[in-house]
Amino acid sequence: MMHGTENQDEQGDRSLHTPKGSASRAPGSEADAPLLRLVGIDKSFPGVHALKNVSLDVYAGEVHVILGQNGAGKSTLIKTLYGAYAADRGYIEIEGRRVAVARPADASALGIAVIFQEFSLIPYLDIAQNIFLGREAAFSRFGLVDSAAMHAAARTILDGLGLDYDTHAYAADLGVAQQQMVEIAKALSQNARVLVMDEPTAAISERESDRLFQTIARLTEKRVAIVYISHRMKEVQMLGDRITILRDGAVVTSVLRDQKSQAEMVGAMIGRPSGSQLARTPRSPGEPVLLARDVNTAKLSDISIEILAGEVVGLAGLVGSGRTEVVRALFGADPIASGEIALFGSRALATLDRRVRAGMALLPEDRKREGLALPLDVRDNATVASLWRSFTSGWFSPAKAERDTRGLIAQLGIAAHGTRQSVHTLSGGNQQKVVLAKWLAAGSRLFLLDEPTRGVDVGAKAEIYRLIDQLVDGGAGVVVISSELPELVQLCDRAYVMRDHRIVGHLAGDQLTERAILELAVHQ
Amino acid sequence: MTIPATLDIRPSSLSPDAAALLGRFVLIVLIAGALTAVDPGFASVSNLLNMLRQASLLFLVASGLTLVIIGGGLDLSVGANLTLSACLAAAAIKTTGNPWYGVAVAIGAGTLIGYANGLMINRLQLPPFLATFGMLWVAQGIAYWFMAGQTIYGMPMSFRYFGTGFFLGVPLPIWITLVVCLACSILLHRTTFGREAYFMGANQTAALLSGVPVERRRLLLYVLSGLTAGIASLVYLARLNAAEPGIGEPLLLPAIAAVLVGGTSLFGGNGNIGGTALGAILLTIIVNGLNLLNVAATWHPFVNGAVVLVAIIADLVISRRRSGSG
Amino acid sequence: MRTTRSIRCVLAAVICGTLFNSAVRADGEVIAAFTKNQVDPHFEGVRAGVAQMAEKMRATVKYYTPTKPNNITEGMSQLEDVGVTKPNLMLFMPIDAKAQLPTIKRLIESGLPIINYNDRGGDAPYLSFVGQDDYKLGYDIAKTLFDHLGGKGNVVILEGVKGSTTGDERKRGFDAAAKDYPNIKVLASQPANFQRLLGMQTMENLIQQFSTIDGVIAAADASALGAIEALNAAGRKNVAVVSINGVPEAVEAVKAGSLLAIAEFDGFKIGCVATAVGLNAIRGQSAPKQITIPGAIITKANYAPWLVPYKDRTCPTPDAYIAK
Amino acid sequence: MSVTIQLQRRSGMGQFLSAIPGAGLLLILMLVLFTIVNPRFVSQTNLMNVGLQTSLLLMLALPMTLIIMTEGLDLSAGALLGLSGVIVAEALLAGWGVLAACAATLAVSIAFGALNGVLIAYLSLPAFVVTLGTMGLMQGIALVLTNGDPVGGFTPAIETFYRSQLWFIPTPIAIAAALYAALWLLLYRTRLGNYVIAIGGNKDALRLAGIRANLVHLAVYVLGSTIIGLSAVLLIGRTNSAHPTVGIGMEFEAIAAVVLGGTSFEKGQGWLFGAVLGALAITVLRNGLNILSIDSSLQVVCIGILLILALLIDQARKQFVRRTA
Repeated sequence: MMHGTENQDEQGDRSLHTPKGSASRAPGSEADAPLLRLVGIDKSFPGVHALKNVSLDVYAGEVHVILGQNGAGKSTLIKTLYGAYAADRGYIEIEGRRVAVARPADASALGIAVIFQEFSLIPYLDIAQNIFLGREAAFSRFGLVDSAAMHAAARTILDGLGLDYDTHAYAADLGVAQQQMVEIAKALSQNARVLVMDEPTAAISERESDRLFQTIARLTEKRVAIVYISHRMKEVQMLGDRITILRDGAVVTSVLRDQKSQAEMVGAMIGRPSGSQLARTPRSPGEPVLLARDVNTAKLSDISIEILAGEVVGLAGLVGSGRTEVVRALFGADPIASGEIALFGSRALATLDRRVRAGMALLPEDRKREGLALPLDVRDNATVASLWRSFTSGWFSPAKAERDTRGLIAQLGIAAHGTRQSVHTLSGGNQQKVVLAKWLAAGSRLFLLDEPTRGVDVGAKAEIYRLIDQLVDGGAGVVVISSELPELVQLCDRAYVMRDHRIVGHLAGDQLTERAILELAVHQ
Repeated sequence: MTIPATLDIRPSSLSPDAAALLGRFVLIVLIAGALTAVDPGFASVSNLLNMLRQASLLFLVASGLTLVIIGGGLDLSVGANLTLSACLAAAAIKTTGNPWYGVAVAIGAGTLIGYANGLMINRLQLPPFLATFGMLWVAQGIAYWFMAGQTIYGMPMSFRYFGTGFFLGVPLPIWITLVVCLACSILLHRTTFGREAYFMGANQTAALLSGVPVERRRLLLYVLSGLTAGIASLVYLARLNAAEPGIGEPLLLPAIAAVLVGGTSLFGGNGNIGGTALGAILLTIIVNGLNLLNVAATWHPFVNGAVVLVAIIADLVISRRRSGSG
Repeated sequence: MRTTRSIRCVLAAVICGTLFNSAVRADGEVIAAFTKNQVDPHFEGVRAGVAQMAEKMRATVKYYTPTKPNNITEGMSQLEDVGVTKPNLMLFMPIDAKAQLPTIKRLIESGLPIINYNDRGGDAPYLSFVGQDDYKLGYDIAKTLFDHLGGKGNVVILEGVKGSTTGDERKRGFDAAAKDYPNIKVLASQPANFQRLLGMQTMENLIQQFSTIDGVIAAADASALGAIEALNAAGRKNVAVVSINGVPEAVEAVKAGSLLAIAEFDGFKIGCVATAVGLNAIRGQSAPKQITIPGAIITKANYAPWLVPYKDRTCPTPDAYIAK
Repeated sequence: MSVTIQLQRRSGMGQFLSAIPGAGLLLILMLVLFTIVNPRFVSQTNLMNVGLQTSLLLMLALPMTLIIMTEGLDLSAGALLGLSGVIVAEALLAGWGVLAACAATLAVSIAFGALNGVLIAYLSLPAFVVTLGTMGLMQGIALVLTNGDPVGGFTPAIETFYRSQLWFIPTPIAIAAALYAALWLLLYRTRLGNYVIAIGGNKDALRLAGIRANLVHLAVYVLGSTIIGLSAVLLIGRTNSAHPTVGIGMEFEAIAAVVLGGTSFEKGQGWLFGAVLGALAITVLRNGLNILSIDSSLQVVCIGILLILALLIDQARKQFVRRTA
């Protein structure tokens, strides 16, 4: 380690307590022209109106926080800004000049750098090479890259972030947090005028976060504009000079810091006064269908959960808090280091396929990668989990599969023109219904639904809610993971809240409110 | 309710699989027609049967390979497997005089090699390409060692019937091909195992998370590939009347070519056994045609390579157009 | 890491075991005998002859064969590698004379006595060449066939490996004989590389191409046997097939009548004589520059001696052929 | 969780040892064993033999490493080697100068490399299938040009070149070493090298960085073909003749060498020096077994076992690293 621990803590504390710099950072003095303007950006995908007439002004030297729930349109906005998506309407201005950003290269040329949530590091290039990927020319002499100079430059950038990583280490050998920091270093190295950070602290530790905040402070002093996306209210309060809240693809409000309280902002994100509740009919659950006690895995600590038949249990928490890992562990997809899982009153069977046959079902977060075989048709996808059940002899009858699939299509209202349509041509909502159909056919009694309505349009959403109700009425146990708090609150009878890979709270009945979840889930 | 992203405006049109099969069939008929025009002798029953018999040997090696490739794997050891199985079977027949021992040995050895492949891939998590590549060397080496430079020849007539005999006027290898083709087809389309194999090939993670016991299914796929290599070794042995340690190796790449020309993608999850049969026939008929046109044998590799390239590019163009329109 | 360690232990055990098994037994001179592949039984005959004579003369033999049949680069590597072990005598047959000649010359210069056998190995100071007259074998067997056909008819030729002396010389013999018979028409001459499968496939193709074939000349037994399978399968029973070599399987075919005749190219005899000449030479006797073993025509009338398994045959001595 | 994690260093002795692939360990083991059993194994002549034999395999294995690092494969390498040799030989026989003959080969190699590259990089067709097809094309052309016969009798300059020495180093070894050095520089000291690694690792990220990833991908195949085409000169120097089928199967040997060396088919994980280790391991195995007069059939089995063992060792090593990280 290069720095004394005490010293670092001190610096960290200072940055927390005095996050603001001098008066030179007084942002957005309305006399200045904005450095970057997004004007009337509109973007639709099949079935989803992702951005609705979004306008945004970003001033040099300010931190502009964009707040919004998952699915509010933040990521689409960034991708449009970076030229990864083309906007249907609207345009981008830099220093008052209208610019065309058709490709990521254009954005780079204009001084816009983005730190994406999905990492774009090359596994077997080292840190320095990753930082300067595509910009090696600066270190080239006679066609050869001056490795020493490049590593020295990388060293400088890392030192600026207070990171003592070896610049020769491969990206593949880095942990998630380290990769995130390298992504940040990579963006910083571009000397960008506008730096977009998409939840940069989601995966990194507090100390690294503090370093990042110091860096942000230094950058803003140099008149760099930061567009900062985060869920963490504390960061928002501490960093944000201007805060724009997005909801359902539209700008709800854009305010200066201190103009709104935390409660007001949460309210604006949710879309109605915090604390309001939709009517929830109380259910009367039955026997436990799943009981997990002190489950530990490589990524989880001491998970204890109980799910009863006939109830919907939410699993809340920020992205990266370990929600998905919990359902994967329960499902048998990830190995368990210690702890016990009981399924339908007996010890859980060892392998995933046996758990499926016992009646467990998983609707994965990434349905395209983990839930569906995209090139195959609706019938293949809808029947795959129930083959063992519908065709106990092992003989497959296309006619019966056809009948079953037609039944499922009708039952779920899947908009496909036939059972043989390949699923990659279906819309997101219909794809999701196909995954559900797969488990309905399998006669599952315990459903683990990971973000069941992500990327799904409003109509399909309602149908999925209705279906969950039906399942529960039929005596199934349902676990729902969702980043959309209203959804959780509306759907669930009770909820476990996660933070840092462990369960930090359990809310039931009247306690189960969006505010209560947020308070437990965010870093305090 | 949302409208699906694509609306196929030809609800009665052929499924892509059927269209691909039909396309290849039409191509074969066209080539056959052209060859008959050049030389009427081509269309004679004896020549057609002879050609089908040649194709049947290629098909048998390629059939199990097709299953493995559909399931998202690859088996480079089929040729070496065939060699070793044939050598062991020949030895068994020579020492016992009973062809059925040979059948048992060939099928046993073939299956065992397939099983070993499956185990290596499942348990040791070696990539299929490398595991079966290693197995290729091992099986080939054992065959050399076992044969020690000799040839085992002179199979009893009762056994040779598998390779040279006729049943209802049709050579037995063609019957065996029909049986294997039918069996594979039933396996793929009429058993749950087959449906799971397609699903595994298309998306292994999704298969696993849908409760498909992927490792067991994969093991079975490699065992089946070994089994068909064993069956093919019997037909080869009966046809050639002798076992040499060099018979299988030259078959590997043509077998893979037959699978690919048949429209099965190396990425897994699509294709079918009928395509492989047509692929084998297509490759054979082209060689046959070249001979008929008096084209020197030195051109054969060139033409085979060109056929493979044309086939994959044609499939690409067709699938792009399909998804482009949708 | 335990897995790794156990793997290493197993590997060490395997390699040690193999080495121990084959550790050099210093017993008389060491002969390095080369053959071209492990597939063709002709070379098994060669190795059997070498083995028998070496045992009789109390020498030890090491055999070298490329792992891939007739692979020239592997053959060259083996030649280089064996040079290092300094055997007392090398019996060498080229896979490709032109390619291997420079290496052979260097080995001879380094003082290694080399006997060239089976195929001619080009112009190098070998102790001796022991082989047969491939041209004459080709000419004789073609003549046998043409006489059988009454001097007229359509024949096809299945050549050997192009570029090999045996293959090219035999082909020259076939062509010379064909020239002597004006009414014999050579329909086609295609390579079958001394192989069975290629012989069968080439024949199948030729059958489709030509409606009447009266005779087939194969440069080796294996190709002929493959061709016979193809002819039988096509129902062409009345085609006379001849070949060169005389491996037991082919002799049985002569006995059964499916093969008309074979020109004897006797690996066993070549192996015996080459070994004897070589050992005699390094033990101080002078070696004749060349020993050509005459090849008989094996027919239904005289096949019996060639049906005896190699291990039961008796090695001829070089004297039997030097006297000529 | 600790904030600073001891990162793996790419330099340093400890890292070097843990980075030795299975092939390296097996190589050391073989060297020791063979030397104990037959000391002639380490004689100068034999080491020279090993060097010469390895150098030819390396001419294929080194470019193959780059191709495999892009998650590709080149089954046509052996066929191209044969074809290039034939073209050089035929051109020389037709009275062309050595340089003109090389230029002809170069043109053909580049054309085929570009064909492979376009189909693989731009059309995203699987490399295995594409190169299987072009392999047929190349083999066919070589056979048609020569009618299947070996071509010999061209200028002895080629053989003299192969047998010549630079100082005390045989020219082929020097050339292989130079090629290694050049590719090492390319891969580890130039921009292009980073992009090659990036194609296998994350082609989309490379595109996002504003690089024409497809062009780089294409360049890898063209470069590989060029090297293979030119190395045919060494091969026909060695055999003093050009055999149209000489290279058949050599692509698999080269792939085996690369994989033995610890280059993986995934994510651009590769190591150029690994190809040297892998090629050495294969050559030493064959050479050692020859010197110990082990039966050829067992040699074949040994190569298979060596391959699987090396993969297993690498797997175990990776798991070990992951556990300690």
